[in-house]
Parts: sequence; C-alpha cells; structure tokens
Amino acid sequence: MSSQASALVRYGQTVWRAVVSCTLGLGVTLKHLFSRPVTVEYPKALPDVPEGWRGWHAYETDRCTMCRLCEQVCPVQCIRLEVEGKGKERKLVRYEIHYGLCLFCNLCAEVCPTACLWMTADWDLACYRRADCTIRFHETNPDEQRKRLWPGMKDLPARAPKKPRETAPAEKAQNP
Amino acid sequence: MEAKEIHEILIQHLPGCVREFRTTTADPFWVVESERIREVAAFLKDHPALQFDMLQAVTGVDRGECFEAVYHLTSLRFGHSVTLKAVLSHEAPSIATISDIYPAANWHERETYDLLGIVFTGHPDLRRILLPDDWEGHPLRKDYVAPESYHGISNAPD
Amino acid sequence: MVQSLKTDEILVNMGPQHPSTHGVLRCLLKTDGEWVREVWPYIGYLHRCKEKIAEKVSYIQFMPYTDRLDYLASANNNLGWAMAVERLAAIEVPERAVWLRVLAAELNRIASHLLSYGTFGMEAGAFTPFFYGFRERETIVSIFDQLCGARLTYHYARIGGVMRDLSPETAKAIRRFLDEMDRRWVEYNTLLSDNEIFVRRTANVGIIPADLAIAYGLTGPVLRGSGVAHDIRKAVPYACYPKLDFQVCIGQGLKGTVGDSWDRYWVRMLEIRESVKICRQVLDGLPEGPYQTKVPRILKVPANEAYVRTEAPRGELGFYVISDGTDKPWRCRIRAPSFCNLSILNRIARNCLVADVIMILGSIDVVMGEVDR
Amino acid sequence: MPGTLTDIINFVIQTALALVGLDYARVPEMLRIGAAMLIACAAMLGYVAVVALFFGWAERRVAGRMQARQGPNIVGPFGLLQLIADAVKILVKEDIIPQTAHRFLFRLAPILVFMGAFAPFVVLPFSETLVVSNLSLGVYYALSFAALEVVGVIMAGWASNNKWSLYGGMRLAAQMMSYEIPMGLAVLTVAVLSGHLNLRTIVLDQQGHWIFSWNIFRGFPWAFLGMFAFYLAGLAGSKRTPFDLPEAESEIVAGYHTEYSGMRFVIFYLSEYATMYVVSALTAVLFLGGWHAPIPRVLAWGGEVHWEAGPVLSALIGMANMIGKSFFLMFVMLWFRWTYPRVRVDQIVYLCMKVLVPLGIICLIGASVWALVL
Amino acid sequence: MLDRSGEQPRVIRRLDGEIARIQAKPPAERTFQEQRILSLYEQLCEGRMERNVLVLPVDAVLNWARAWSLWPVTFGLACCAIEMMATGGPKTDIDRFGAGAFRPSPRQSDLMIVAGTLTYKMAPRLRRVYDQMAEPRYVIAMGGCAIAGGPYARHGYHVVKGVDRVVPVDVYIPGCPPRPEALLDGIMRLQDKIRQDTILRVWREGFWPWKRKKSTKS
Repeated sequence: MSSQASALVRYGQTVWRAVVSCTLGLGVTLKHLFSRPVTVEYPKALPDVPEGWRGWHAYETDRCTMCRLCEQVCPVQCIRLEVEGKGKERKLVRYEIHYGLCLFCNLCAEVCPTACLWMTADWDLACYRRADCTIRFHETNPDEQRKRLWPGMKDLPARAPKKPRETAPAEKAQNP
Repeated sequence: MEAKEIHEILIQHLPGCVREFRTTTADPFWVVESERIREVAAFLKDHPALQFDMLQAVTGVDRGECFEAVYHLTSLRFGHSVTLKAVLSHEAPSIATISDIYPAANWHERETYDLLGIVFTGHPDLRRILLPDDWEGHPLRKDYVAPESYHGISNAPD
Repeated sequence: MVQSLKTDEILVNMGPQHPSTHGVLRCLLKTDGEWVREVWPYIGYLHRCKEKIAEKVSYIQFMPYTDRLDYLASANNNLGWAMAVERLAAIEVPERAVWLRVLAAELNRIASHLLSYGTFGMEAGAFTPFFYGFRERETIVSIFDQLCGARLTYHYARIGGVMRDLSPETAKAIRRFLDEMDRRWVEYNTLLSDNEIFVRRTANVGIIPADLAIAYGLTGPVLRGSGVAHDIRKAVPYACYPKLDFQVCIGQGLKGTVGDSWDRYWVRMLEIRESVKICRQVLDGLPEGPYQTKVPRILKVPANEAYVRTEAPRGELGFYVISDGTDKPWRCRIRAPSFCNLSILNRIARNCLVADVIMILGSIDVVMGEVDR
Repeated sequence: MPGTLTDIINFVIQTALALVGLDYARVPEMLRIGAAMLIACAAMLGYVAVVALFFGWAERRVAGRMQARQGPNIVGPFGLLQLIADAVKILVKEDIIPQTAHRFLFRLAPILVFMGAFAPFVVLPFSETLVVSNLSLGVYYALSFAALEVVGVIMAGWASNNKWSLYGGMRLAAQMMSYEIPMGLAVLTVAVLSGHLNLRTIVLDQQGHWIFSWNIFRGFPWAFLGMFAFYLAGLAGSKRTPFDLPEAESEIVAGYHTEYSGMRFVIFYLSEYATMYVVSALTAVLFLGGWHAPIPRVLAWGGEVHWEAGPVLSALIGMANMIGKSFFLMFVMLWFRWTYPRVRVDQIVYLCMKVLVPLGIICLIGASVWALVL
Repeated sequence: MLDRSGEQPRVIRRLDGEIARIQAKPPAERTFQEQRILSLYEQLCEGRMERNVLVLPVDAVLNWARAWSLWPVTFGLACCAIEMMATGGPKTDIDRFGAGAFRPSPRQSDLMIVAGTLTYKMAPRLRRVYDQMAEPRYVIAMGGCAIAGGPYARHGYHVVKGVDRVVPVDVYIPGCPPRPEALLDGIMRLQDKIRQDTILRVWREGFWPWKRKKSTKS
C-alpha cells in the first residue's frame, strides 16, 4: 500500500512542479513583452562599429613603396601588386585585393612599413557579379581613401615600422 | 610520475618492445616496435602504477622515407602522459588496431587511414570518415596532388 | 514494445541539411516506427583541409586559420596555437599578454556556452532562449569588436603576445557585461532549466557512465557531466590559471541520474558563472607591461615536436606540432574535442525516440568546423 | 435561424431579386434558405481569412516583443501589410507535386484539413441572434470535425511519400487518440451544468448575477478545472506548442507539410489558425459566458440603470465580447508557443491519459453531484 | 551600401533612388562608392525585359510581395551560419524585413542563403536542396568561402572554389564572416534585383508547362 501512496505523492509533486515552473516561465516572457527591444533598426540607424573594426581596406597609392611585404605575408595571397619599370622610376600599375579570398586577418596592415594600407570599419560590399568582389585600389583617388581613416587612428599599426627607404616620401601623412 | 620512471617500468616489464627513448624534444617519446603496439597499449592501460586510461589522439606522420603512427595517452588519475611512436614502411604502411582496448581510437584510426593511407588491421569498419568514399589518394601525403575536378565541379582556382 | 507486433525497420537520413544538426552532420537512423534502434553519424561535409594548409603556410599565417576551427571559440583556439608555437620556439611571452589571452578565452567560453544554451533550447522546441542567449552574445561580440576588431574570427593572440592592448573603455564595458550576466543567469534558469517539460525531455536521456566517457576520450562539459572532475586548467595548469581560483563544475544528477543530458547542460550553465568569476579576477589582477615581444617576421622554428593541451569550451583542444627548422610546420595534428565527443553518439543513442536523439546530439554540442577540420 | 441574421439575409435576397425583377414570394423555399446559407458561409469564410491574417501578423509581432526584438515593422504602418505580402507572394509561387507522391490524395489532404477546421464556425454563436445555424447538438458537431482534420493530416503525411511527413502524420494520430477523451469529458461537465448541448442556450444559462453566473464560477471548482482540461486538450487538437509534434521543426523537418508548397501550404497554415480560433471560441462559449460582458450591467454607480439596447446594438456588443474573449485566449496560445519547449510523443499521451482524464472524470462527477444537489 | 559623400555615412535602401542624384554629378567628381552604385544599377538594367503599361502595375504588386516576404531555408554550413543566426537574433532583427520565418523545408522557402564553406562532399546536397525549392527562388552567397573558396581556395583540395559552380547565385556578400548588417545590405540589394523582375520573363520562358525546361524536381 505504501508504494502506491508514495507513487501518488510523487505524481502529485510532478504535476504541481510542472504547474509552478510553467507559470514562472510565462512570467519571464511576459516581462520581456513589455520591456524595450534591443533591436538597432539597421536601415534607419547605423550600428556603432568601433573604429578598430577590421572591415575592407583603404590604400594610398602615393605612399606605397611597392615593397611587396603585404603580398608575401597574406596567408591566401589575395593581394595582387603589379609594377612597371625598374629602380627609381618604378610605377604602380595594379593593386587589387580579392575579397572573395581575403581573411580580414590584418597581417598585411601590420607589416606595411609606410602604413599606406590599413583596414577601415566599413563592411558594405554586396554585389551581383563575382568580379565586383575584387576592389581595384589603384583606381581610387588617395584623398578619398584618407577620409576613411579611423577617427582615432593615432598610433601606427602594432609593429613599429622599420626606417622607411629613401624612395618613400619624406613626411608621413599620418593624420591629415 | 616522470618520464624516466615510466621508462624503467616499460623496460622492466616489456623487454623487447621499446626501441628508443628520446628526451631531446619538448615532449619525450618512445619508439615502439610496430608489431607489439597492442601489447604495449594493453600494458599501459592496465598497470596499476600507470593507468593510462584516456587515449588523446592517434596521428599519422609522413616522414618522407617512412610513415609514423603516433599515440598520445594520458592518465586522468595521475596526470602524467606518454607519447608512443611506431615506424612503418612507406610502401604498405599498416599496424594493428587498438580500437578494442581504447574505443576512442576507432574514429582516429579511420581518419588517419582516410588522410594518410595507414591501414589498421583488425579495425571494425575501416572506411573513409572525412572524405567522400570515391575520393582517390590520401591528401596528407607529401607527394599528393589535388584532383583536377570532382563530379564535374572543376577545382581550378578562381 | 509489443513484441508480437511485427514492424520492419526503415533507414531515415537525418541529412546534412537538417534544422537541428549543428551545421552539416548527417545521421543515418535505423528506426522502428518512432523508436531509433541505432544511429550512424556521417561527418566530413565540412572537411576544409586544415592540416594540409598547416603544412603550406607559415606559423604566423596559420593563426587566422585556427580561428575557424571551433568558430564559436576562436580565442581559445588562438591561445592553443600560440602556446604550441611558443613552446616549440621557446619564445618568452610578457605577463600582460598571457593575462589578456586568458581574458579573451574566458569571454569566448561564455559566448560559446550561451549559444549552446540557445540552440539546445531550440532543439527542445523553445525558441525564446535562443534569442535571450543571442542578446548577451551580442554584448560580448561588441566587446570583442573593440578589443580585436572582429565579431567571430578574432585572431587576437599572436605568436609572442596579443594584437592590441585592452583600452579602459573596453574594460569598463566588460565589467558592465559581467554584472548584467549574473542577473540574466537567474532568468535563463527560470525559463528553461527548471521548466518541467524541459526537464522531462532531458533528464535520464542519453546517460553516459564515467568509465565509458573516459574510454571514448570524451573531454570538457560532456565528461564533467558524467561526474569526472577533469579540467585541464586544473589538471595541467597553463597560462595564468594557477593564479586564479575557480571550481571545476561536475554533474551531480540533480534532476535525473548522473551523466544524462540535463547534467551536461547544467555543467555548461555552471561554467558560465565560473567564467564570469574568472573574468573579474583577470580584470582586477591585470599586470602592467608590454603586450607583445619582438618576433622576427620570418619565424624559423628549430626541429622539435610538442603536444600542447588547452581547455576549449567543448573539451581538450590539443595541437601536436612537428617542426623541421623552416618557417612552415612539418606536420600539425589538431586534436578536436568535438571529434572525440561525437564518436560516442552511436554507443548511447540506442533504443530511444527520434526526439531523444536530437536532445542527445544537442547535449553533446558539437561544432562541425572542429569535427571535420 | 433566430432574429437579426435572418432579417438581414432576407433583406439582402429581396434587394437582389428586386434588381433582377423577380418577386420574392414566388421564389421557392429551398432556394431562399440555400441562398441565405451560402451568404452566411461566405461571410464566415471572410471572417476566418481576416482572423488568420491578423493572427499571423500578431504571432510574429508578439514573438518579436517577447524575444526582445522588433518583429515585422517595415512593410506596413506596424508591419500590418506583412501578411498580405506573404499571401500575395505565395499565391504566385510555383506549386510542386512530387513525382513519387500519390497525386489525388496529395491534393485532397489540404481540402479535408481546411474542411475540418472551418466547419465548426457554422455553429459558433457570436451573439444572441448572430449564429449561422442554431444546432441543438452544436457541441458534438464542433468536436466531431476535429477528427476529420486528423484524417486530412494523416493523408497528407502518407501521400507526400516523405519519411518525415509520415512521422508527422503518425504522431498526430497518436496525439488525436489522447486529446479527444479529456476534451469530451470537459464538455460533458458543461453539459451536466447547463443541461443541454445547444451552444446558444448554454450561453443563455450563464447570465444572471454578473460573472458569477459564468460556468467557471457556477459550482466553483469543477468547471474551473474542466476549463484547463479542455484548453490543454484544445491546444493539442490545434497542434500548438507545447504539443506541436506533427510539424516539430527541429525534429522531423517540417512534419506533415514538408512536401507542400505554394497555395496548399497556405491552406494548412490557414486551417491551423482556424482550429486555434475554434478552440478559443468554444472555451469562451462553454466556460467564460460567451457574449456576456465581464463588466457588470450596472453602468452607473448608483442604482440599477435600465436601458435595453436595440437588437442590432446588443448583437454588436455581444459580438465584441465574444471576439474579445476568443482573441485573448488565442493570445495565451501565442504566449505558450514562445515560452515552452515541446513534449515528446509518449509524454503527450501520458499527460492526456494520466493527468487530464482523471481531472476530467473528477470534474464530471463533481459537477453532476453539484447539479443533483442544487 | 553606405553613401559616404555626406558628412555622416547613410544607408542606401534602394539603388534606383540614388541614380538621378549621381548621374547629375560630372563623372570625374563621383566618389568610389557612387561609381559602384552606378555599375550595380547598370548590371540590373541590362538583364531587364522592356515592360509596357499593362504589365507595370502587375509587376509592381508581385515584386513588392516577393521582395518583402523572402522566406530563407536554413542552410548554414560553417562560421557564416553563426552570423546568419546573429542576423536572425534580437540586435539586427531580420524579421523586420519579413525574412524571419526560417523555413525548415526547401519547398516552402524562396531564398537560400549559402552561409559557409561548400565542400565537394556537400555539393550534390546543395544542388538537390536548390532543385527542391519552388520557383521564383533566389540564392545569396554569403562569405568569402561561398564566393570563391575564401581562405581555403589556394590549398583546400576538398573545397569548392565558389558556390556559383553548383547553383546560380544572385547576390554575393564578401566578408569572413560578413557582419549581420552586411547580410541585411545583401538582402536589400536582392530586393532591388527582385524589383527588376517581370512576369513577361515568366510568360516567355516558364509560364507554359510544355515550354518550361525539364526541371530536375524529384
């Protein structure tokens, strides 16, 4: 007899525990029904992207010394750099980054001695053709790129740059 | 328990098994006869003073002229761990399975067979685990060349 | 089951594209009506050739690839790879960098457990915990935005230090988050953990005895759920963990037997609270000093080999690296915790309902990026 | 058909025939009744569509706010046009019938399911006079159609030749067996309390002194517990969480409507909301005093204010009360959906058989003793 | 797509809203971003059929409905799937765009967001799910792995170098993984593409069953 009694008590306990825990759960969702949602409505309000965020690059053609360090350090070789001529009058022909391969790992920005390549906080690259995923930076004009500097970009990338070679422009346009 | 003491116990109980005991590298390891790997594994698991009850990983290494099967064992009770290596021939690398002693080895051995082609004799179902079944070649070998295309999808870079 | 009733068994493909297989895992179920007789997991649908790439790129260049191993805990993977290479090349890491790496790893553990809380609730059928878990995760992710500039693949630890120092505003944001996490933790439990329907769905389901867990090489919350107090941060202390005090949470079978799905879930919830405590201690005891040492751009590592173990949110993450003097590793074997944890699915998901298979899979909490490497 | 509704319909028929030039009297009896019925059912179909569209929008908005997010708010003023966009899109979507599916049953299943969901609307009273057909066995008529819907779902599960939908269909078969019994017992409790099965007269018995005359308070504990049994069984009947096993998204892909796309899928979607409304309306009618207002008839604070609303005004007030109660009960269903996890198949049978059936029996015995004694 | 010509960058909801303003500027003065907007709009217009006054209102309604009720099928493969879940999460709520109903079965969905690395073992599955989807269906390739193999393009022997070798892709969203806002941006660009659609295309190619190409719907 006692086993039926204890079974009945256990049955009653589970039913009671079910009712109590379910009503407490309802309370949680009701509390959220009347509290403010945390949504940032993207088309109307821009998200607060911190300036150190690793988005797609900005590149200044005139400060680049074509040392190809960024091309070598990139794990996926998504940077293509083509140069014309030799010695003094070397001229940059093509500087492309293929964002279908890029890893956004910031190794290229850290290794660049003259800090002419850095990652901005922009993310908007949606396009309809695969060819548009490659940004041809040699066609973009430098002062527009300089406008995409981080507002707070005071110090250079983490690694202190080596002594820039004499071919690099004398002063470094750090903070226009 | 330090690597030295483990070495003494091994030498004392299993005379012919340990071929070499290297301590120059960061982790000391024992080179073991590949035919007697099951014996060593069973001993390391059951010996009261050692009790290596967890197998962490079975790894295949392509050394160019030979293959190596590396076993990492550790004991949760005493906290010490051991690395066993078995040297295998380059043409037909094969070694006995220890998946009945350590069930964890089942999937590790299938993966090593899949990526390196080391055959584990006596394994319950030695099939490819990561790559599709009709994939040719074992990718982690040094002389491996990626296929041109697979089922009509070309592999040429963009 | 009424034995007299002759029913034939059918093979059902819980295929790679299924709402609740975490990513691309295919389970072949041999079912007899609603009863599942046996489960064969098929993996490899996300095999991204990590170990072959490790042999083709240098030590420094492989770090961003470790982000994508267990993409829910990339700070832990970075910590593991950095320690492996530093042990091989005998590089001395400044104290502040070690503490910052541990801070990033513990914050990432909270984010990973929050996501497993959300997806586990969704597999049981409750959609709301997923959104509460993601609300807290978004706060952590915005903290990592400021700390290292990425939301998911941080690439924060570098060989010889960390990428960027901790700014005071980020430290304040972390403290604010930790206080709010404690408040939300209680709310999560009232919504899901104590809910009787959830308890009946998970208690006594997929029980893993302790010796079977050790035999199958399980680690992390899955092993601790079965009552084995094995945590690598305590067993083989590394980085600055000896200086921090925290408990190892194990499953005690509060709602069912020890080692059932509810226990594994409860160990993860307890670990969230432990990680919050750890983060507070790290923030308080953060030493001053440089955050990076001088490492040559082409890092040549002498011929050596080492197996380095760290405690990732899903278990013991091991890097067995063999170097041969050049700047590229000769062989790099990644011991992924989810790979070993998943191998037990066939052994325990037998003679249970289809809904139980989903719950067992959810309680083991695998990440396919790590299983298939 | 009582009072107002017949007057309205006859007036409409008269004007239509007058336009055509026929004389109303010479039209045969059958044609007139048939036309009246047709118009009433068309109105009810429109009402079901409105309820489904409104609650499709309400579900996503309430889900959003309960999950600390917004929910659709860009498409219309408050996202109101969202469901219209969904409906128009799905109307022009390609309609796939898998080659290996059983073509005839595949097409028939959604029709059966919608019939099972839509038929009880005929018997639900909106106010004293506004009821399509005043059946004397209204309650059993409504309950029996739930079984027709189950036939449709099992047919959909089997016909689409997909293992997952077969699971969905079989799960609903198990679920149906278990929720029909407690639902019947709870309805019996009300039948014992009010003495007959006509829905309209059940509601008429529930007036008198304010809400204490509602069934849940008459003979206090019995009908009150009966309401919970009925509501939970109704939840299982309309396949809502925590009993949404037939289309359990995380377990069996999309349950019985895995293979359905386009308009056929919308019919399933529509009938789900229709059954939700039927269950809520039945609970309101049986237990919560249908069209009687929860606020006391004494409007002014002083003595009794005697004003009698005209037939049209009282019909509208009754309708507002009835719809208000049904919508609140449907909101509770949404509330359950975004809070609870899903039960397992054997647990739902356990719950219905071992918890709701004893509860129903106790309520039935209690109510009959109370009815006998008082 | 952010328009940075002003002081504070502003989000571009619709491409066709910006075209008049940009074409008014002389080509030399146009910023990099404005040239991108122009090229994207030209790509949309070159594929468009000419539309007469009878078809325009019908197109407007159908395209509005299709644009604002994209039901995605859950097809998360790897890390980008976590960002896709985050987009469905509370902070950047995809349900505001009507795309929050993640349908489990491909039959009822019309948008497939391929989020993650497609491997050779998974490619036939992707193709089958795409075939099972009902017509007007759209594909978004989210993340570098889906566009061109991403980090695994050079040495990944088991990775498909881009999803468009298996299924036709409508919108590419670079990033590794792209932010949730980038996915919303991609959905807005997909809505621009849907607005160019016309029933004439369906009339000509697919409306009459016997003219329709034998689709492999199993």
